[in-house]
Amino acid sequence: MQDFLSSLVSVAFHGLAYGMILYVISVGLSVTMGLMGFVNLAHGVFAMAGGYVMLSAMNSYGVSFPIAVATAFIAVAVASMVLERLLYSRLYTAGELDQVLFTIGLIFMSVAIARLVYGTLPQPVRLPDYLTGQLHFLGRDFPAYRVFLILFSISIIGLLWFGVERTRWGAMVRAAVDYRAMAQSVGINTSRLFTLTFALGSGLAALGGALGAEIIAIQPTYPFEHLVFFLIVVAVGGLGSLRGPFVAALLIGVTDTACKYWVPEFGAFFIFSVTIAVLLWRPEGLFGRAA
Amino acid sequence: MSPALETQSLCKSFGALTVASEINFRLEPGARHALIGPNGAGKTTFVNMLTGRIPPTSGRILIGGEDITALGQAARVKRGLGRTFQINTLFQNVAVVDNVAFAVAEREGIAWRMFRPARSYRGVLDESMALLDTLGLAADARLTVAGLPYGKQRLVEIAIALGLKPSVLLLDEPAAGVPSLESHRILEVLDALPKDIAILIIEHDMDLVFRFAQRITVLTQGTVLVEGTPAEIAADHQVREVYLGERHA
Amino acid sequence: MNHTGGYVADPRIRAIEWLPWAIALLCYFVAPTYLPLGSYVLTMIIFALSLDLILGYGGIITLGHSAYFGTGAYAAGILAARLTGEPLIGLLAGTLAAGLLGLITGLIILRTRGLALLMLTLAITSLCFEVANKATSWTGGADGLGGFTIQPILGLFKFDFLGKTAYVYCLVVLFACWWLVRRLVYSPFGASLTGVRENNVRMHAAGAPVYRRLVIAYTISAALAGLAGALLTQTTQFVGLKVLGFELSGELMVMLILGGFGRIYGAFVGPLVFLVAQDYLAKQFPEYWYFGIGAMLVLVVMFARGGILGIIDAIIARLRRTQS
Amino acid sequence: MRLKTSSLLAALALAAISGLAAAQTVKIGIITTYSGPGSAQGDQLDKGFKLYLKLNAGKLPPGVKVEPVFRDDTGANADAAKRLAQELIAREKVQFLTGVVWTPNAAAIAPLTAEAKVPFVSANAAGVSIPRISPYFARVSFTLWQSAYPLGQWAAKKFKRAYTVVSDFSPGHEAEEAFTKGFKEAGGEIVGSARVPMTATDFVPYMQRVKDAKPEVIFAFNPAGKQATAQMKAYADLDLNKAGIKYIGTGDITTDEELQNMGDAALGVMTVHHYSAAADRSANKAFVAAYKKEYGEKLNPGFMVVGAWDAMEMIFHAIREQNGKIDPDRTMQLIKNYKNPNSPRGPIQIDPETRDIMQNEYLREVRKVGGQLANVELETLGTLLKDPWKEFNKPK
Repeated sequence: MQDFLSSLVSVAFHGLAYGMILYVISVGLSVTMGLMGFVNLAHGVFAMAGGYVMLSAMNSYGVSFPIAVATAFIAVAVASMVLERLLYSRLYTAGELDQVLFTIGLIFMSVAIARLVYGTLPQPVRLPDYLTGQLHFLGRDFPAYRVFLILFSISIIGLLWFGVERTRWGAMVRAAVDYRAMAQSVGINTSRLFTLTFALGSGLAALGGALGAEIIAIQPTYPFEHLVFFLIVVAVGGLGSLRGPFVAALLIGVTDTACKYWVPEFGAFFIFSVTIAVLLWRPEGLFGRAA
Repeated sequence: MSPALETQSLCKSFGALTVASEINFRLEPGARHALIGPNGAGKTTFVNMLTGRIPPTSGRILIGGEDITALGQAARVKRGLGRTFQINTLFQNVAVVDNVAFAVAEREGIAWRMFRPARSYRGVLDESMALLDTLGLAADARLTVAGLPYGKQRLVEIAIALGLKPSVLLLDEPAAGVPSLESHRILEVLDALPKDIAILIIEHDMDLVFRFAQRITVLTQGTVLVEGTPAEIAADHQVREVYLGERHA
Repeated sequence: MNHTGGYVADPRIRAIEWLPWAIALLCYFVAPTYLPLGSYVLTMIIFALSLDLILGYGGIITLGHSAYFGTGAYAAGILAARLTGEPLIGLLAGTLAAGLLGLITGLIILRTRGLALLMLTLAITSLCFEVANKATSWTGGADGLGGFTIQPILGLFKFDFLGKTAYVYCLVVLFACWWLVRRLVYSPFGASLTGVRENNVRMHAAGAPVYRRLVIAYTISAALAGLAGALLTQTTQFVGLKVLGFELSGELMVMLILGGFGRIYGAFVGPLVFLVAQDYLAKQFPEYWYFGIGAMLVLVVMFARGGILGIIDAIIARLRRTQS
Repeated sequence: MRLKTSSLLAALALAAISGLAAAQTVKIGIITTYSGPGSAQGDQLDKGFKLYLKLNAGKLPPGVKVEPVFRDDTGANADAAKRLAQELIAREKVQFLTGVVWTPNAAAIAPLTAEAKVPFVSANAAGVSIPRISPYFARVSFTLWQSAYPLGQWAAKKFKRAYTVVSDFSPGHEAEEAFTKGFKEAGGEIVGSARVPMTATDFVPYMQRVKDAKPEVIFAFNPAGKQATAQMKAYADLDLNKAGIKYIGTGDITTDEELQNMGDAALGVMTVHHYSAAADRSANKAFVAAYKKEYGEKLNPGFMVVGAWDAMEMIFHAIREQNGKIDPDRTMQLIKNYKNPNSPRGPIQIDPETRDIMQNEYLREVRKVGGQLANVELETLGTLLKDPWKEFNKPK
């Protein structure tokens, strides 16, 4: 019994860390899909880019870990703004199929570019000393970096929720998600709002990619390999919501970890079964608005 | 003779919000009936309940005396309920005649057939062409809907509904969005509709309503305020207050 | 160039529709060393045709069509490994197995639309993938299923290692599929599918049992996909897990949209251009051909919506205008 | 006019004959992985082939040239690999096939080589039973039994309780089976085993499970590359070393090209394998130096680079012996009797019975040498070892 409780704590902890990373990466996708109705399959590209920027900053330029993470966020957010203005914005009115095709094209191109610049091997992650080692509490050892991941993600999420619930920008986003036409008619500059929101969503993905590089290795095929999980988080959570993907990410993180721990032979069955069950029960996702 | 369409104590609420309460409504065979009411009166909800797009919270809907409350959209159509949409809901990239033929084929029950070419079902095509001819659309039959002016697209809406040979026809703002120059065409068409079809028209254009309808029902806040002949409604003091008054004030 | 079906469309086969078959036959004689690639292209055309039926005509966006392709592939492979290597029975088994799965999953997923449907198709494919990955005694797991032999077709035509028999076999099967799909598209059923794609709401209002009709279309499409999968199994005499991967679904969708969907021949042009470009680029720039394919997709979306056949249509329309 | 034509034809024919005599070109079809998730491994093979071809063009008889034809199989994608092999044989008329990272791909190609009589040298694909599919197949790489079985026997002398964690595909299963057999035969006990899906990214839950089972040692196998790194990191993250659990495996889990990326997590990990870039044999030193000169000081060649290098060396040997006029059966004779006392990995030869590789297996430990992580060879566990599986499973 003691053993069981103790392993329960471990599973919850590791699941939480994994779920947090999934959430930070995917939340931007939920907002852009909800706000702009844009099916952006290339979202993982931004996460990968964040990882590469952070790792190059650290490995090639000797930049310290916190500054490298901040650089990843800013660089990718700015780059995504350019991309949004030049390419994405032209496709807001296009059909879903065109958007899918376009973003798959972007993934292909980014995979090739990443390979050209960084080669095929996963990039090494060297954490600063103060984030390595174990922390001991609740009668178990916990890796310090994962504790940091959880705490840091919680503060990011807190900031994000505060931003959406309490600021003028957040009010505009919420209004635009609910009633796009109305938001336009009351004079919200939706084009600028879209650009900023897109940049923030991509920046968050970059942050998640960078922080999660230790768990989800950064290598050129990243945007393809993990796409399914990002999409599942968004679809199970519900479009245009902040809380939905959070619950979904934790659900997936914890169940995936639990499955690996107790029934490793059942691999990834569980995640997909949960996804199917949730979507049949609530097609619009756990916290999505009914269509 | 039972009414063509009837509702008994029809109610609908979304959570705490009640959008239809205790609507009792009768549409006699061959009637020309108008449903009016200010924005948000619950007209659209009422139509959606009639057609089966949303289920009522309580109450019954009957077509020709038969309870259809539990039936799906397709089954209601089979029992003679046709409708048009307030905003054009057409097969945009398809030929005008096919828009009508799709409906005719559904009515005839041949839309399941998988082997013989659709064109070999001459009856469907001939009927669709004849229908378009009566609406003055014969010349446009082979164009795609997307290429037609809006006024003509409104007529296609009506043509599709007629292709179902309905006994009850719901016209949801048939003249909405049509430039005034073309709106007389709509009226001509409405006047020429077969007399045996019971028609319920939901409309904002009061000129049209008073020219076309023999009876008028006024809906406010999800309930029937009053029902009567156009003359009675025009004279009704309540209606003037909540509806016409508001409009002309 | 359009094959939209409907009650006025002329269903007779136009002269230009013989062109693909003439080219395919010509390839057999002119480019005998390209036949393995050719067989693969022909197989993918069948697969793309099956997707066109539900995506192009029915308007269902799916990232899970490989579930049916893979089921067909494994059904044919397992049959050959355990019971008989008779190719026509294998094709039938693949078709039926995939059709059955299509019917069951169609009943479930077609209750939803949009993102939920997309994700359900994705999840179902991934689930099938995991099942095949785990059932190693039947499927060989990640190592794939091989080591079976396919008997000569009708007892007469042996599969040779240069792929000549396989090519002709694929061509004949494709021809049959094309004929069937074309019949279907021009039939009242095909017309009603177009109606569902163009306007779901109106189709309901016209009294069409939309859900049931989509389930039927989905089942037919899944069966066709299974047929294509079985064909791949037989011509390569191997089944790898990749046939169930969602990447294959994505690639297929890309091919179809690239060619132009909802017009039958988009399913011919797309796989041909995509796979030949991939083959060519992969030889010239094995490390970076992905970039070329990606750039091609982005350009198509930016400048040529409607795919390659869409561009051709636009060019023809412009030529006609300048003439008149 | 007629005279002109016929003399022209004669001249052309003459030119063609003399051209043939002057330049005998041998085409070698090389199938590896350039795109997709497996491109890191494919890249290793590619580097090995290209390095050998660049440095050894002069080692051919005069007038004989080699033309490599590279193809991308996009990963563990057997039908694509088979198609490429068909094309290489039919269109390019290659006289050798080599490369191939993945076992399923090699298994799909092998039957073709039997039919078309094209010698096929596996530079990596290690599936233990592939040589039995085709008499034209030979392997210079390795089998997992070669490393995991002796490792099991060695480990049982030091540890009593082992937990196996392997990737869930046939090389993983083979490694698990071989280690378990070796370990049990020598008196050890397996307390648990896990097979990790190929798609897994986070290995911490598996390692947590191992930690809670409290074995003395973990036997790990992952395909070389990111999975190996991720699993090792998870081991380090949970500090299993401090919990008294040792980490051992086949050389796939500490490949030389990837080792620097693993960081200090890898320190102290013990493996058995046939090749280490840190080995101090002179042939290896020259090889590593040439590799660094070509691809950069920071990079180390992994065992796949050596696999490709030795495959090409063997093919060159067959070409030299036949003076560029390749006969498939003669080639297979030469390959079956092939011996190379001076490969970077030490002496190697082909077992004429099984057409599989015979080589030394070394016990190594990851240590820091000159500030860099290295697989330091401690002892030789077997000399010119045959594949144990084929010894246990002799065809009747």
